[in-house]
Amino acid sequence: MRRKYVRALGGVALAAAMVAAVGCQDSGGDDNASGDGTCGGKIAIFGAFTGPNAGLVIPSLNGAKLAVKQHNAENADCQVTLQEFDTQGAPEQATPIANQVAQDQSFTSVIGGHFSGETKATMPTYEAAGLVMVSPSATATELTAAGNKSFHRVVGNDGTQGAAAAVYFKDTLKSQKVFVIDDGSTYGAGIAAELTKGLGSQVVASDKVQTDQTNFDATISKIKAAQADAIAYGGYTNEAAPLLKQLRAAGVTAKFLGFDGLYDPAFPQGAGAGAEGAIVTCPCLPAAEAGGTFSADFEKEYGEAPGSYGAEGYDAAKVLLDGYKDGKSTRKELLDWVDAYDKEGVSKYIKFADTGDVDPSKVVIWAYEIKGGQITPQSEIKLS
Amino acid sequence: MKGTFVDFDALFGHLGQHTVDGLSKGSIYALVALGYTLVYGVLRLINFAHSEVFMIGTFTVVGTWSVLGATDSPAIGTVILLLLAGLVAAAAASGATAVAVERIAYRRLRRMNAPPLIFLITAIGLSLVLSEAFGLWQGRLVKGMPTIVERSVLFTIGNTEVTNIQAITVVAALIMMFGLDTFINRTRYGRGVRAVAQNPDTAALMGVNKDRVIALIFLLGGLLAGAAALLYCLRYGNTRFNVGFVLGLKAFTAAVLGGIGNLRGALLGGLLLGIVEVYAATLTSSNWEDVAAFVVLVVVLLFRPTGLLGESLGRARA
Amino acid sequence: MSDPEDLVSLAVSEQPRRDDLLVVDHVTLRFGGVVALDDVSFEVRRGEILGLIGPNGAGKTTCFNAMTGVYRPTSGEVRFDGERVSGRKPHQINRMGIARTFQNIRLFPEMTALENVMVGTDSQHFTSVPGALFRLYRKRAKPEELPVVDSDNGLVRAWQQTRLAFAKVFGISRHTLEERAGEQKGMALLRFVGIADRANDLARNLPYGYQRRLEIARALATEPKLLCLDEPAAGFNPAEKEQLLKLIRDIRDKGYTVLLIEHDMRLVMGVTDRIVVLEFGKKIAEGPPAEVRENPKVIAAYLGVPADAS
Amino acid sequence: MTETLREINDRRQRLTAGIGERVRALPRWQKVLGLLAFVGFLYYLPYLGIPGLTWFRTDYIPQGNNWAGVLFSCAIYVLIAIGLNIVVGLAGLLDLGYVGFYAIGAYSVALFGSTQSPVVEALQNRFGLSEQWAVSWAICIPLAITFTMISGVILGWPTLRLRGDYLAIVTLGFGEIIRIVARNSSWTGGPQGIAAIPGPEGAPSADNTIFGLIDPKPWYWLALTVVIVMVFAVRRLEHSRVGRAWLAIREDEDAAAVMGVPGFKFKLWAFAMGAALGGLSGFLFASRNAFIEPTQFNVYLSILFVAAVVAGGAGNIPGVAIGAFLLAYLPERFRDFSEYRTLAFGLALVLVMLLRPQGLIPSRRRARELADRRKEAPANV
Repeated sequence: MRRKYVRALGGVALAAAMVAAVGCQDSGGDDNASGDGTCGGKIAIFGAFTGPNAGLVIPSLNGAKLAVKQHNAENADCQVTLQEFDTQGAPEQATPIANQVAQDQSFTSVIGGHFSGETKATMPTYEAAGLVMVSPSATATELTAAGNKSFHRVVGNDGTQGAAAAVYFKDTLKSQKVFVIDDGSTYGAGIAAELTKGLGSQVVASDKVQTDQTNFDATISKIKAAQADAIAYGGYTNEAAPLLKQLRAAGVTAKFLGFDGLYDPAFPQGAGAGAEGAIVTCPCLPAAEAGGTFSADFEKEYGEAPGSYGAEGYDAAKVLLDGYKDGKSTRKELLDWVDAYDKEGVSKYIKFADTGDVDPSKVVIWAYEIKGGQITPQSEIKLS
Repeated sequence: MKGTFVDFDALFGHLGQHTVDGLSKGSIYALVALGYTLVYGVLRLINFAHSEVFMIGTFTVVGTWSVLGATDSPAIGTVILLLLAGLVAAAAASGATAVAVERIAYRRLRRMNAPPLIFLITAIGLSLVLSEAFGLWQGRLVKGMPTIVERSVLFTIGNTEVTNIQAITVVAALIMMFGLDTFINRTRYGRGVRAVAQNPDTAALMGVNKDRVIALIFLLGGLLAGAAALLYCLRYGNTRFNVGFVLGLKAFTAAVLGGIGNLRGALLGGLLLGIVEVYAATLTSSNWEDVAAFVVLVVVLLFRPTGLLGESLGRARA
Repeated sequence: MSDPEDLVSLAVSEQPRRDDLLVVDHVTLRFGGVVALDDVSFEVRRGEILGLIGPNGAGKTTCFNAMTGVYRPTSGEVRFDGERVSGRKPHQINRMGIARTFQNIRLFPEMTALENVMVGTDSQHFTSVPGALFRLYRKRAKPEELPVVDSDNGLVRAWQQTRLAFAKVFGISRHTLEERAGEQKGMALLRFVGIADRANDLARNLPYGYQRRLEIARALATEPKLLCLDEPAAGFNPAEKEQLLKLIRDIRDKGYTVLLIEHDMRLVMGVTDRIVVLEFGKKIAEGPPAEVRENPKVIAAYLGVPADAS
Repeated sequence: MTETLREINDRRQRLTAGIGERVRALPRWQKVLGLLAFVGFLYYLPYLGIPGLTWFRTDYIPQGNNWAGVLFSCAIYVLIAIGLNIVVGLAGLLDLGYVGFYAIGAYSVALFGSTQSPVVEALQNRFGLSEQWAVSWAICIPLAITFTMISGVILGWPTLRLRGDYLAIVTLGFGEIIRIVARNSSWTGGPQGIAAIPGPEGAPSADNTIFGLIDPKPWYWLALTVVIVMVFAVRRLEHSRVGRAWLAIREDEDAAAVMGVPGFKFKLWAFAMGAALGGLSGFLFASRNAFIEPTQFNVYLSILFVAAVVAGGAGNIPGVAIGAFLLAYLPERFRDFSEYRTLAFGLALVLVMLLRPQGLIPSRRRARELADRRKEAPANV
């Protein structure tokens, strides 16, 4: 009886050792698509496709999917696969995904990250793997300040948007006393800081709210006490909508301006009548201005307007797809291709500066106004 | 921008206003806290799923109003109808959820005589299930709703404005609180509750149906959570699938602050917590209010280890 | 009693026998308006078995709690070996040398009988977290403490020899010595109270009589100068009571002083050297059993006849 | 339906109990050998290529995550669970703010080890050090452990006098406070977090040969090694005076005190040891990811940790390890159901608690306790 156990144990150990020796296979082993003349390849796209912030990211994913679908329909001999990797927006989930993509040589380019945190966490990995990243929506200023070679974004950064908002406050709204609020998130705090820098002494006071906060009495008293004539909010819909609703209910009539985090149909819906007249800035073109048939195609495909970063997602994919179409099929070739890219996109004219930002002169920031519960384009904010 | 971290002028310049704001914020905490305290007082367990009972109440209000076709600031008759319908629906939904939670999970565990930790984890699981189910069903973004009662200033004392909604919230919370207190202390059912709270086994020997009493406790907690949900909707006009988590946490903190298991403690704790949070948010910025709330909790517990008014539902008569 | 193999006996100190170990000095205890103890004075002498008796509600348990530091007297004081008892934490009182059992058994139900006793022996030990983790505090090993080399299997034998060599060079950690000592003493105590056959059973699975004995063993493991037994015979049948009497006497013979709180007069009369009788928080009698038995006040108290009737 | 489930469950339980008994009956050296084989298998796991078992790899599905990367997360969670088990399972203290220690460990290495951290920059300016200077990784280990132990004592000192449920809410508050402070203060990098956190080979860079940016396998092996060392350490504690004191406190604190167990001291030790393990796991987590931000340490995570520990089988190292492993592993393996992950987790938690309240792999003590309790409970409760 005992002997049997011994033998069984020994057998298991031996089997394990053999499998370890022989079966040393890693899933990333197949390196077929490396410059052997075939056209096409695999693109990885990562971001928060599920979880509480998915609403901001899904349009971008859909935009990219649309671009790939169109590409594959037009180029039967140059098929490109888009592989989604959901990170829920969490850096610790994005890191192993970056490992996975980096190790799997069949992936030759990356779209993402969608949030700044996950991007910051994975940039070094993608750079080490020589993979080009094209981000549709990671806007934190410092992402392009660290000298990373692989990171590019087809979206204006928080610095540009903050500066544009400052210009808007000065020139269009002619505000003297701006009250700046942020939600303490990477994005919200970052963009509020950029705005504060741009506005200087016009900022009369500020407050920081927190995620999932519902009661804004203290913030409202502060706004009243400061007698602000305009309010800027850096953050997302979940806090901005109740905040704005309570502000208006409390009789505060100061102009409300939010950033692209509020470029989201749920914002006017959540804030109700209070949202009327609120301004949302976004480094994204209005659907009507977007080049070609993009917004029509998008609506046909998904039954809704492109929403936040839909056009950027499309553009990010398009930059890469053009490369595949041109016969680029290795990571190196694609990185060089993106570095040299110079072409009109649907959201803006795309040409990357050395840092990976869109050439500042090509960035467009638009102000949108909430009218009748809809986000409607108001005017482009000219930076100079 | 002010250079200083702490802004005393902002607090003491409008102290009365902040107190009123805090009281109205705290009354919703207090109503939810009562649910925690009732269950804790009788069963000695933290009903973590109570926060979702509240969440379901808010969604019921939204649903009821949208079915009834509510719009912004309707006529006074419609307002009353909408409020009543919202209250009845939310209380029914919350109460039913609470009782269902008890029947599905807790009763079985009680039969097994499981230790408290098992109850807690089960409750956490239930809470996840309920809030995720709503997140999947209703989406994860804020859901707005029509403003039924337009805010207006009721009266002004000095520079303190008291609005109609604040008054409704506080008064409604006080009425319900004292109604519950009377129910527990003066009625036959209440006696049963107190008996079970003091000694379940003896109460069972004396012919009190323990299961009935416990179901009643959950029902009461659920009804109050439903009422709190209506007040919440009136005041904030928004809800979300995870609205219960933060509020539940605060309400539980309030219950502990006042002395968990003690009804009056829940009221006191809720109001105090609301005031502390508003003061702290005014003094610094809103993102420090949770820190202030928990620091106050720790300090109170250090000096009064069972909360401000002490625990035990059985001895709530004081 | 100087037998080195005897792990149960209390190491007898040089102090003279028959002196006062614990002194209850004019202790009064009030709860609100209720006087639970009224100017009670008596003493427990080293090496005796003192019985504390009285009818229900006489203040036995209150007195017991005042003596073991649970309550702080309103006035007067309790001294143990010349030091004040009240105001100390329970584990410090245990360190002073007072151990007790509970009227309603309070074992550690999910630990084995041996582990229960070892919690008691641990009170004499010093290993804490760093000691248990790193085992740096080492002592030169005595020959009998060294690891044994007894295996026939070559591999195992080599391992045992390595350990032996290691122990010879670096000594043995205090943790190991204490564990070993605790286990030996624990087993000795379990044998002494007669439940060694169930040493590895969970306490909750032991029969009632065993649980009572285990509580006594656990208390003895802390090497108390004074062992307080709170109604140890509750729920016992006459045969079991007889065994318990023998055990209590044995305990005394091993050098411990015993304070016995008991309801059952016969048990108390049979085993104690002296008896203190309480009624309504007052001491009404004190003396050897034979004397107390004849005391009219005691008879009255137990028979319910007013004492002042004479 | 639950009755049928319970029946199936009972049958399976009898079956597995039989296996358990047989394994326990094996001679010691065979058990040691089996254990060694198991440990070897754990080290081999990242290469898992045994036909049939490849199904378990998380990259078995196309959108799957890196297998070794997921294994690393699992190892970190297991380490957390082992630490939390000291506090919850052994000493019986309900700690809902454990993530606070995890965060402190992570921030220790981030604030002192990263050249981008405000603390390091302040030190550079203060002492005129070069821009490349930062505290080395190896020194950050004792730093992280010291900081977390100190914070455990600071939290425990005032609060451990409180009873169970009060302790739960106070610790929960502590976890929140740590996160809020990390987010709102400028010296912690604020909401932007801190990048360039070093690993054993220094700051993250493409030149690192072993603990590189691309291959997470060495990181998994490192974490696994730490886990194994810590399992041995905790077992040493468990089978010593300390472990007995913890159990005694869990069982009956007053009786333990009367038997000479200094309850407060040992509870504080439990907190400190638990905190140190939490800190160590936070430390590994931060080094591996090279980037942390405050949102990663929300209080929700601590509640999940406690749930994993209890559902796995509080008080028993294999139990809590399997609980933590599943907590990290299942959502990654079943990414297809990504939207339903949390819902499924909640359901699983409820089912485990209703059908198997002693946990997946209970400590033998606890299993018996619950079986007895069920017998004791009168039918009409």
